[in-house]
Formats: sequence, structure tokens, C-alpha cells
Amino acid sequence: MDLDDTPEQAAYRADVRTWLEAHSSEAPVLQGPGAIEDEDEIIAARRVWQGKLAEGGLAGVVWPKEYGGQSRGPIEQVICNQEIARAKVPSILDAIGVGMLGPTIIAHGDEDQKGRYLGPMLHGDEVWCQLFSEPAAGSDLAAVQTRARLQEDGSWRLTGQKVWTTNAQFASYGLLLARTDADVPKHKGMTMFIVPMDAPGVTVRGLRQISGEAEFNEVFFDDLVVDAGAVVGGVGNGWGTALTTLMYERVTIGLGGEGLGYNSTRFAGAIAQDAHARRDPEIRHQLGEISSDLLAVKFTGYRTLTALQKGQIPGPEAGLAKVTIVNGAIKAGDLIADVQGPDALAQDSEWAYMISFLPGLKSAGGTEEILRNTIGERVLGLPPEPRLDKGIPFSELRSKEGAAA
Amino acid sequence: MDLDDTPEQAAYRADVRTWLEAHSSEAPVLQGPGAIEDEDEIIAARRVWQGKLAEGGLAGVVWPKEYGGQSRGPIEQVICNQEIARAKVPSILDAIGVGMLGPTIIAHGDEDQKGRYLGPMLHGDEVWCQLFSEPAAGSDLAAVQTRARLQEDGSWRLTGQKVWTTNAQFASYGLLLARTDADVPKHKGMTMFIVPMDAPGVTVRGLRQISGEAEFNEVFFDDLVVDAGAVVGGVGNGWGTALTTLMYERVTIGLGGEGLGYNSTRFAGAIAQDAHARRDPEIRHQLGEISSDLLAVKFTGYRTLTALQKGQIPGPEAGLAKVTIVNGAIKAGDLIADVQGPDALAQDSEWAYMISFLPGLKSAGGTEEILRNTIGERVLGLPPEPRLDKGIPFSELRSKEGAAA
Amino acid sequence: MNLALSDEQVFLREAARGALSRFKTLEAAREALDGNESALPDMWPAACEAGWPGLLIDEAHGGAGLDAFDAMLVLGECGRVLAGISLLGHLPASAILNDSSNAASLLEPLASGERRAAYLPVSPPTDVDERWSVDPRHGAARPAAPTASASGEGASATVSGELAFVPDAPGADLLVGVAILDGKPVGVAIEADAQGVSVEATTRYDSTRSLGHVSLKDAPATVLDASTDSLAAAWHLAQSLIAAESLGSVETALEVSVEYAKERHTFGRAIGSYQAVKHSLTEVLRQLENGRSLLYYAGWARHGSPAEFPLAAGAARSVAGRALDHAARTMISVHGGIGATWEHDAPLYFRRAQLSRRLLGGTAAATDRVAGQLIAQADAA
Amino acid sequence: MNLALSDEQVFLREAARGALSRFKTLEAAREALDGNESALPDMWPAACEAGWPGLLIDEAHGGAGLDAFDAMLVLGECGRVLAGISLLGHLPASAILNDSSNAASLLEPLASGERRAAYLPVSPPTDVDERWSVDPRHGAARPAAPTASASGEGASATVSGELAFVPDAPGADLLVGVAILDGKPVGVAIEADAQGVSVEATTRYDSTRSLGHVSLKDAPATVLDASTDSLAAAWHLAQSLIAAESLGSVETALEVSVEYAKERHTFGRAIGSYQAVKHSLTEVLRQLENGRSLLYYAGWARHGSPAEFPLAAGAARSVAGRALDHAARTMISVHGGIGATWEHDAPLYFRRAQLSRRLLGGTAAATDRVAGQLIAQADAA
Repeated sequence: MDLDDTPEQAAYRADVRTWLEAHSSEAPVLQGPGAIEDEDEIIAARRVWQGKLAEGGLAGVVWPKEYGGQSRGPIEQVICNQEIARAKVPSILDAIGVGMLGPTIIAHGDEDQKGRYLGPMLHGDEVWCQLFSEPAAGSDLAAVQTRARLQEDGSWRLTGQKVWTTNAQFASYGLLLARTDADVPKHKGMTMFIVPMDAPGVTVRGLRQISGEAEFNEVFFDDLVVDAGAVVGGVGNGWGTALTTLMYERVTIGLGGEGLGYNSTRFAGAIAQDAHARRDPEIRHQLGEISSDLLAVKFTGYRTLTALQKGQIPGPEAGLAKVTIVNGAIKAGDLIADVQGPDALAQDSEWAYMISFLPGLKSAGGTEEILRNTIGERVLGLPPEPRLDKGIPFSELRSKEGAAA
Repeated sequence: MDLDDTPEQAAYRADVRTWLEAHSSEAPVLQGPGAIEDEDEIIAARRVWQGKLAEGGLAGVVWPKEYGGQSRGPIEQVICNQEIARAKVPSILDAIGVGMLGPTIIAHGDEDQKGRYLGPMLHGDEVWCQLFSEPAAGSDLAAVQTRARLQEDGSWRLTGQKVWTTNAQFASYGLLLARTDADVPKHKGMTMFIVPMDAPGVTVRGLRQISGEAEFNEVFFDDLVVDAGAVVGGVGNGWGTALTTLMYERVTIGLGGEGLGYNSTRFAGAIAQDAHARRDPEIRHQLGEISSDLLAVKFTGYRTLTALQKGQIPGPEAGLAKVTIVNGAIKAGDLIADVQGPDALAQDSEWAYMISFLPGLKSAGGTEEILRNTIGERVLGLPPEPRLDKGIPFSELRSKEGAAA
Repeated sequence: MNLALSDEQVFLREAARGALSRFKTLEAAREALDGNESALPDMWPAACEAGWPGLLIDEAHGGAGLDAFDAMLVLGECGRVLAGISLLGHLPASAILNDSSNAASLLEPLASGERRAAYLPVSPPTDVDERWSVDPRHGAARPAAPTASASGEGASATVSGELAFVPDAPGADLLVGVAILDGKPVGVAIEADAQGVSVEATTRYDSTRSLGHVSLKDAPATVLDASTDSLAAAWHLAQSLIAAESLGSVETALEVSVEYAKERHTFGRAIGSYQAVKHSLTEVLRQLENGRSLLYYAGWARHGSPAEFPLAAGAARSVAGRALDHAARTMISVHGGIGATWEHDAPLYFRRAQLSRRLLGGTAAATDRVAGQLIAQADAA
Repeated sequence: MNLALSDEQVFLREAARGALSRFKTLEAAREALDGNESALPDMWPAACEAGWPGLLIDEAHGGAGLDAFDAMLVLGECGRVLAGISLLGHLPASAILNDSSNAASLLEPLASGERRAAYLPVSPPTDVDERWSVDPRHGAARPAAPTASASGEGASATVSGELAFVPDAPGADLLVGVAILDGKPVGVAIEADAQGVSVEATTRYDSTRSLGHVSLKDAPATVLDASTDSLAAAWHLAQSLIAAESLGSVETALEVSVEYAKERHTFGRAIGSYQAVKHSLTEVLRQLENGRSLLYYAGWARHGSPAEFPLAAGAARSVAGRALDHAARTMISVHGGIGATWEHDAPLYFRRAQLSRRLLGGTAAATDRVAGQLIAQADAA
């Protein structure tokens, strides 16, 4: 048991650091003096920078070499992330594509798809977005209603609405879960598609959150036509393909606790600034509890990494880390604002932004309740809730719900 | 809105106080110097004292006059309780009989039953116990398995087990909920019986709790025979009869928050004794939260009383008071023991006793979860859980569960 | 004993609900957050029409001569719809003046609403802090109350001090609070347009709440003869009022959440049928009911048992503040992702909760006072 | 980076589980609560056979030369079955001696278990309390550490002071802790049978936990040359060990509760299918996993990053203590009424939780230390 690099890892770290030292002057400046301010320019600059990282081998570290990656392990991925953070340069723009959607295409896509899409994705030339959640299918992802209908010429016609879509406003492609057969039970009638985001019939609208900023988008599909080659993983296999994406999402969360900036060092720093509060037993008690929990998540991340390195796949319990992080950060926000008073809620306060952002994050990607169900059932082996929707064709289900409402 | 007595109430209070001043010397001494120690002697003395209270009109205040009561309202009942507490004399021994079971017999019993049982109950000559809960029917009371079988001669033969029975060890009678028909859905096949506790076939066994004391009993029925006159409220109507008892239980809880001794004055007194803790912001924060909640329950009791006085029946939301009291007292116990240290956990500590008692109280009379379900559904109008046992004959249900387990 | 609303109180509450329903307060709150503060309606005329400014002023001075509980009913209705009406500042100020025998001339225009007052919140001593203190502009330590110097003739003095985040101070005509004169607390009334007075208007997170940083530099003041108990009671009254207002917001949050939980389906069931949602909403109800009971306590205690008023008001605020925090977060989470979006009402209640818990000493100081009062009671027993 | 058990560690844990399974610890705990304390098995011989007394003692002195994490694995197994074994007292004492260059003669009999030591817990200073302090016998204020006076020759001194609720003190041969000599903390080793030493055996609520009130009146002591850091680390080691022990108890509480939740039916469904039960058990798992991660942190930090050891051990204890409180109450409530009866195992875990949270400074002091360490880190940054 130790936290230090093996000689091989140390060598890899040195390589990454050397590359970053040589190239960090080429990275776009996003904060402080000389920072780019225009949103479009930021995106453009980050695309270019991702391309450079990819050329240097610092993007897609765990991707197979044949698709432009390094065929390395998750620890090297983390080492790479750590060094990028240490060098104070931006990380890759399309973390969702490279971290979750690319691996899904590698696992389920056909050779044409891999050849066409993976390279531009890795280099930031084409950014991707994940089109799974819908207004009526948030926690219950298998309830998607976006409809894909097979046309006589073998193409598909897509109509529906997606929500909580990050990066949709500048994405070139999206991975979209649609219902292709409403007459079978809901998990069985879905198919995964690759959709172009700039085609007619696709409308992206920013979805403003509590803070007022549009951290997510709604995406509307109105008779978008895609050809048969857009299907990933086979017609009717959408649920299985989606599960792969979700597994990679958990890996990302499991390793990314610290990345969100919700850590004990930052929160304790805010309390330490107040001479009165830092000696108040009540404040210290809360700070101590919150910090202990967040520190735990950091080391849970290392445990996850150890498991990944050994080829084990993280189970749904990795999601518990998200519960700890989000609830810990919520408590920290309340604590810090209690100490600082209403000024912590000022428009330009980092704490006001965090306090506004967290309630949405708590619900994003399935509510805490659904997560606890899943873990209770899959990890602890507890019996499932009675499911009223099991084995019932999707089309009947919708009308049943309507009647019950 | 006020908290003071009306002139009529003040006159009643004066009457009660006068009676108590005249008779308090006859009350048994249960605490301090000269206290009776033998458990049997305590019970005997309290029976006699209950008889005197009944003669003085201080027991069964809300019972109709024709059954020995005073035909007065709930506020007078509370005034009477307050004066008894003020006089530092014991209250009635059989609060369960007089408070819950007697009113059930008054509501559902026939004239023979009322004539035979109510008088001795009120005077403490015959103490009663409530025989509803079973090992496999705690939260789900309608799942009782104690079986009453009709004999050819019209008598009933009872077999089964009850638990969490207070006072069973010295009770003369019990009100027992039994299954008389297992071939109908579970709420429909039950009947309420009056059973003699000293008859052959009845075994009472103390059920030791966390503290080691037997605060409750298990009662076993082994071919106990009762005649047709033992049925209260009609065969097959047991569930409806039981609901009446539960309603009176809620009334008792709604008015009795302070009676359990879990109040802010007591807990604050314990903290006030520690010169260090009483100035510690963390301790004060917790004390303040707990106390605010417990104070609220006190005034919720007055609101309930106002409603009762106006002829309104308290709904299940009165049970929320129990949730507040039990959880508040649990937190208070933890807080006080944190302040006092391990000595608070010594064998003879009042706090150790409270800490041991509360987990059982939390589950007694249906878990908090069931209570929250009931309130969510009946008060807020939220939809019920899917019920897998609805409309299914009780006998089939049992085998289904066995198969699922 | 009678802990129920009188017919008059039911009428007062219904009338308030009716009067407030004429304003689109939630839409205006959202617009104001987007920078259009002129969207916020001026509700003071409606308050005047309803007679609310004079609620706590004796009939002899043109008021309604009602008591704290009636004021709480009105504040509860304001809280239901997040009405930005200036009663939280005006009413405690009017109470101090009404308790003063030398403020008669000030009362009548306040009772009619012709002039508006704002209360300068000064917290009375506790068992662990013997000072009268004010909310800090920055940080957690509480500064001492403003100080007064007698300026010669009669009841006049000059007052100096800083008060941060004073509710409803911007635009008020009269500022009424507490200052320390020769080491003793006295009530002071200060014309807002007098020399040495400045009010810096500000908002924080909740656009419906008008706040002001009040700076007093040798500001001329009338020294009121209200008793020290009356000055302390104004603080506790303000605690009761913000408690009542918070519980009104909880009511709406619960109602809206329950409706959604009945209609919204997931995994083939209404989400309200799931224990996690059901129990969370039941918890909101539990806290709401506890808070309501304590409003009765505070309403009764102010005159029925003044020694208990600090305890009752502190407990009401403690429970109500926590109830609103929980209810606002529950409102968001029951609604799933959509509850955290700009166009939804849930974030408005969340913003209200976030700011309220940090005003007027904060929920935390109220909770601490409950402990302090009970410890003092234990010492006396 | 590798945060996983080595093969040797897996073997150590399995061997411990096997060795402890030979005792009926839960039955004995219940009997002892009923007054029959002789029912408690003497598990020390089994510990000696397994080599646990020497876990943290160098091989040169007859020990196993292992590290804190290995000791935590053994303590975790003890916690699973509530084994009343005296390692919580013995191991931190052995660690101080092992860090001293003038205690060689004392180490060998401790390593073999021929003699047993008990750690006299003295808490090192924090950012808000510069004293070394001990757990109070009564009340919340922490008394200062014992004091030592040099008694002339070499490394000997006399020590005076009171230490309350010292784990495993009764029957120990050697007491090892910290005393203040000329204003500075020094390690001291005191023979338990020496003049001026008295140990009053006591239990509180949890019959499996042997406690003693240690009174020192000019007791002759050897002054150890262990560094101040080593003396502080013994306290943090004790925190880590009780954390590990607590998490072992959480494991059992969770396993037993999950089994019951699968089997027990109500309203026609296994109770584990209800969200209230399922989410409560998932919460136990969440806290358990967090605690486990922090054991790795503490285990690594003791020698891998000593400056972080106070933080890591405090955090582990804070999370583990809360986890056990929650798990023990959940174990009772998932079992319904039967979980609160004498014959059930749940109350035994509940008793363990109740006492553990108040020993060795309590969970609260560990939590406070986490805050203090982080504040100090922030100051240094």
C-alpha cells in the first residue's frame, strides 16, 4: 500500500512534465491578466490546445493506440491530469467525448464509425455531446420518448427533446438514445444513434440554471434524418450501449472528485480567514465533518484507481462518491456563507456561484434517490422496488401513467 | 387565542386542586424517602389510588357519566392531568385501559360488555392491556396471525403470540385483535376479542429491552377458549374497531408529549450544570435546536386540544409529534452524554436509561417510516406505495412471502 | 385555552391573500434578478389600503391596535408569494414607538403608511454576551450597538454607528432602533434625511428583499422613553415576523412540491408514491407544523408572558429557518433537474431561504438564544 | 500508487477472523451485562499466539515490525465481533516505547505478550488549546496532562496526575504515556504495581470494554527519549485504531441488517425493497466506504507523510465514529421492535457505539482536530 509512483509511473510523469514545460506557453490563457474573454474565442482556443495535447499524447491516454491513444492505464491518465493541473494549463475541451463517448464507440461502434469519428474527436476538431436525458426521462433513463422511425429507404427520422446537454451549443456530433420500438418493454425498444448537431431539424437552446447561466442546453429534434450508418451497437440494443457510457461516466466521477474544486483545502481556507469563526467550536465541528468526508472521497478515488489498474470495473458504489461530494459541498457553502454573511451571496462571489450550482448538480445524471436504489440493489443485494412498468410495452405504459395522473 | 383558563375551566381546576389537597396524603409514595420498592406492592397501591381518583372524578374525565365518567371535554382532562402532576401524586395506573381501551368498548361494545367491564377498569380493580402487535405484525398491524377459530358451540379458540404488551403481567383483561377468516383479504378477516389474562392457555413473559428491564411483555395464547360474548364490534369488523383504539392512542400521544419527561427544561437543566459546556457554541447550537423542536410539540399539543374541544378528531399528523419527541430526545441523550462523558452511561444514570429506552420507543406502535407513509398519503394526499397484498386472501399472502424470502 | 384563529384573524389572513394575489411577485422577482429591478411592484400602497402599517399601533394613534400574532399572519401571506413589502422593517420600528410615551407625533403618519419606518436591528444581550450588538457587514464577529451622546436639550441626542444589511432601510422615512447612551440602551428615532445619515441600498441573492447599510455619524435623534424590555422585544418581534414569513414560504414550497409529486411519473409510478419523496415532503410538513405551533407561542407570549417572549420568538425562528432551508431544497429536488432552472419558481424560494437565514442575526443566533434562555431558566429554578 | 491490501495483509486479516471466531464474544458480552463478568473470555493468550502484541515493535526487539495499517486490520476484526481484547491500550503504548532508544529492556516482554502495556491517553495541543490534556472524569472541560518531576538519577522521575476512562488499564503491567516535565512533554513508562499508582477498574454500558481510572501520586517513572512527535503520534495512532475497530463493527451491523432486510416481509414485500430501509442501509455503506478510505490514508500517512497523520487519523475517527453511531441505530431500527430487545445482538453494537464515541477524546475532539489541522495548513499555504 503506498501513494507513490512506481519507477515506470515516475518516468511517465517526467515525460508528461517535460512535454508540458516545452508547450505550456502555447496554451490559451483563460484566467488572470491577458485572459481571453469572448466565449467563442475560448472554445476555439481550447480546440486547438486539445489538438496539441492529443499530438503530445496527453489526450486519450487510455484509448488504444490504433485510435490515436496511448494504450496506457488509468493511473497514467490520472498522472497526466495531475501534471496538466500542476502546469496550470487548461485540460482538454471535450472531456465528455474523450472520456465517455469515444470509449463507447470503441466498444460498440463499427469500423466505419471508429475510422470516421474518433480522430477528430480526440483532436478537438469535432466536439461531442451526450443526448440521453429527457424532460420525462431524467432519473428513469429508459423512459426516453425521442422517437426514431425507420423510413422506407433505410434512413431514420428522429423527433423529440433532450435536456441537460453539456457542450451542445458548439458540438459537432451527439450520441443520442432514441426509442425505435414502442411496442416492446421499455428497456428493449431503444437504439443509439450518432447525430450531426448542425443539421436542419436540430435546435439547441441554452437552459439557464439557478445562477442565471446556461450551464446546460435543451436540444430539440424535429424530423432530423440520419442514415442507417448512424446506428451504434445495433437496433434495439440502445440500453446496453448506454450502460457502457454510464460505466465510463462513473469512472470519470470516481476519479474526478478533486477536479470539481470541492475539497477540504479550499473550504478550510475560507474559514481560516475569519478570526472569530476559526475558533468557534460549532463552525469547527461542521468544517471537520465536511472535510473528513471530502478527504475520504479523495482516497476513495485512489482506491478506485487501484482497482481500475487491476482491470476491475467500478460498480455503482462509485456513485456514492458523488453523493458525498455534492452534499459535502452544499454543507460547506452554507457554512461559509453563514460565516461571511450576506456578502457571500453577492453576485460575483465564488460561494454564491457554488451555492447556486449545486442543487442542479445534485439532480444531474439521476437523482440521489435513484442512485441509492441502484446501490442498495446491486451492491447490497437488497430486493428491488416493485416495478409497475416491467414487461409492459412502452406505448401502454405512457397511457397508464396518464390515466393515473 | 390564549393559554389561560376560561372561568369555567378555572372553576374546574380549583375543584380538582381542592380534592387533591384533601386526598394527596392518601397517595402512594413512589419516589424519595419512604417510597415503596416492591413491584407488586407498587401496583397494588396504585390500584387503590386509581380507585380513589375515580371516586373523586379524577379518572375517566372524558368518559360519559353513565359509565362512571364526568362527561367533560379534553381540556378538563388535561387540566386534571396538570393538577395531578402539580400535586406530585401518581397518575392512574391503567392509562391504556382508561385512555384507549375503555373508549373503544364504549364505542363498539355491547351493553353487557359496557356494564361488566367499564366500572372495574375505571376504578383500577381490573387493569387492561392491548393485544394488537405480533412478531410478524408490527408496522403492518393488519398482518396479525393470532388465529381465533369458531367452535361448534359458538365459542372461540385462540392461538397465537402477541408482543410489546405493556402491563400484561398484572392485567386482568386484554383487548385482542385476531384473525377469524384467513380466506379473505387481510383487513377483512379480523375480529376484536376481550380475553381474560388469568385463564389457562395464556402465558405472559417479560420482554427485556436494551436496558435489561422488561418494559414490555410477550403474551402466548395456546387454545384459549372464550365465548361468543367476548367479541367486540362484531365478527370480521376487527380492523375498524382497532382503528378506533389507534385514534385514541394518537389523542393520548398528541396531548402527552410533556408527560414522557422529554422536555426542554429537563435537558437544558442537565447542560446548565456544566460550566464549560453551557458556553460552548456547538453544545448550545444543538441544545437550541432540540429544545425548539420539543417546545413546538408542547404547543402542538395545545393546538390538538383546541381542535378536540371543538369536536375535531386528530388525524395521523398528530403522530408527527411522536417523531419530533423521540428524535429530539435521542439527540438530547447523545448531547448530554457527550457533555457528561462515560459517566452518563453508568448503570444508575437517568441518561443511560433514557438512551437505552428510546430506540425501542422509536419502533413501538409502528415505525417512523410507516407513520411517514400514512401522513404522506392521508394528510398530503400523496399516492400510496404499490401494494402487493391488496385483495389477496391472507392465507395466500403468507405463502407468497415465504416463496419470495 | 384556545390556540386557534379567531374569525377576525381568518378574515385578516384571507384579505391579505387576496390583496397580494393582485401582484405578479414571482415573475417580478425573476425579472429583477435579470437586472430589471423596476419590475418589482411598489406594494406599499396596497399595504396602506389594508391597514398593515398601523397593525401594531394603538387605535388612539390611528393604528389597528392588533398584536404580534396578527402581524405574523400578514407576514406569512407575504412569505407565501415572496412579496417584497416593507413590513419586516416597519413593524418592529412601529412597536418601539408605540411603547414610547414621547413619540405620539411620529406614530400617526406611520400608522396610515404616509411615512414608512425601518427598524435598526440591535440584538439584546445574552447569557454569554452582555453587549447589545449588530449584524456584521463582513465576517462572523458581531460589532457593538451604535452609541448616542445627549445633545443638550430634552430628548435629543446624536447617534453614531454602522448597521449592515438592515431590511427595508432604503427609502424609509424614519429609522428606529437602539443606541447606547451613558452605557445604557435607549430607543432612538432618526429622520432618514437628517444630516449624518446615509443609507446604501443593496440586495443580495434574493431580489425581493430590500436591504440597506446604514451609517450614522453624529446623526440627530429623538431619545425614546420606551423601556429596555420594549427595545429587546422589538428584536424578538422581528425574529417572530421573519419566522412567520419563512413559514409562509414553506407552505407554498410544500403545496407546489406535493402537486408535482402527484403528477410526475417515473418508473411507471407517481414520484410521490416513493418513500424517499414522500418522507421528505412529510418532513417538510412536520417542520411546518412545529413552526406554526411556535408562532402561536410567540404570539401569545409577547403580552401573555413577556419573560418567555425571547424564548418563544427564538424557537419560532430556529424552527422556521430550518424549515425553509429544508423546504426550498426539497422543492428543487422533488422537481428533479427542472427545479434547478431559471424559469422555475423553486430557485426563488431557495434564494429567499439562503438570504433569510443570514439576516437579523441569522437562524443560528436565534437558536443560540433558545439555549441561553433555557440555561438562564435552569439557573433560576 | 497502490491502495489495496497486500497478500500478507489479506492473510493477517483472515487469520484474525479465524482466531476470533473461536470465542463466543457476543454471548459473553450479554452475560457480562447481566452481572456475570466472568463470562468474558480472556483473549490475550490468543492475541499472543497470533503475535498481535508485537505488531508495532521492531523485529530486533521480538516484534513483527509491521505498521499502523496492519494493526488497524486486526482491530477491525476485533470490532466485527466486539472482541474485548486489550490491543487498543497496548499498541499505542508499544509504539511510544518502540520509538524510544532507552526502552529496549521493556520491549521484549511486551512484544511476546508476556507483559501487557496500557497507553495513558494524552491529547497533543491543537491550534486553539496549547496544552497537552486528558479526558475528564466528569464534565466537558479537559484537565491538563500529568506532571513529572525529575528524581535525580538518569532517566527517572516521579509522575502525578489523574487519567479517567483509560482503555485496558485494569490488569496492565506497564502504563505508558505523556507527562509534562519542566514545561515540556516527555514520554513516561510506569510500572502498574509501583507505589503511588492506583487503577480503579470500571465499565460503562459496554461490558466488552475494560476501562480504568488511573491515579498517579509521585509514581516512579522512566522518562523515555521518544520525540514529541512520537508522543503526539501515539494519540493519533489510538484514534486510527478505534476508527478501525468501529468500522469493523459497522461491517457486522450492515451485514446483519441487510440479511434481515432481505428476509423480513411487511405489507407483502421484503422490507429491504422499501426506499426508507434501502437508503438507510446504503447510507451505512457510504459511510463505511468513506471510513475505509481514510484508514488507508492514516495507514499511509503515519510513516509516509507524518505531518498529515493528525489530519488523517482525526478524519478516520470522525467518519468512523459517525458511521458506527448511524449503523448501530440503523441495525436496531431495521429490525423493528425486536432489534431493541435484550436477546438481540443489535443493542450490543449500540452499546459499543455509545461508549466508543466518548472515549479517547471522543469523536467530537477528532472532528475538531481535523478542522484545526486544515486551518493550520491554510495558514501555512
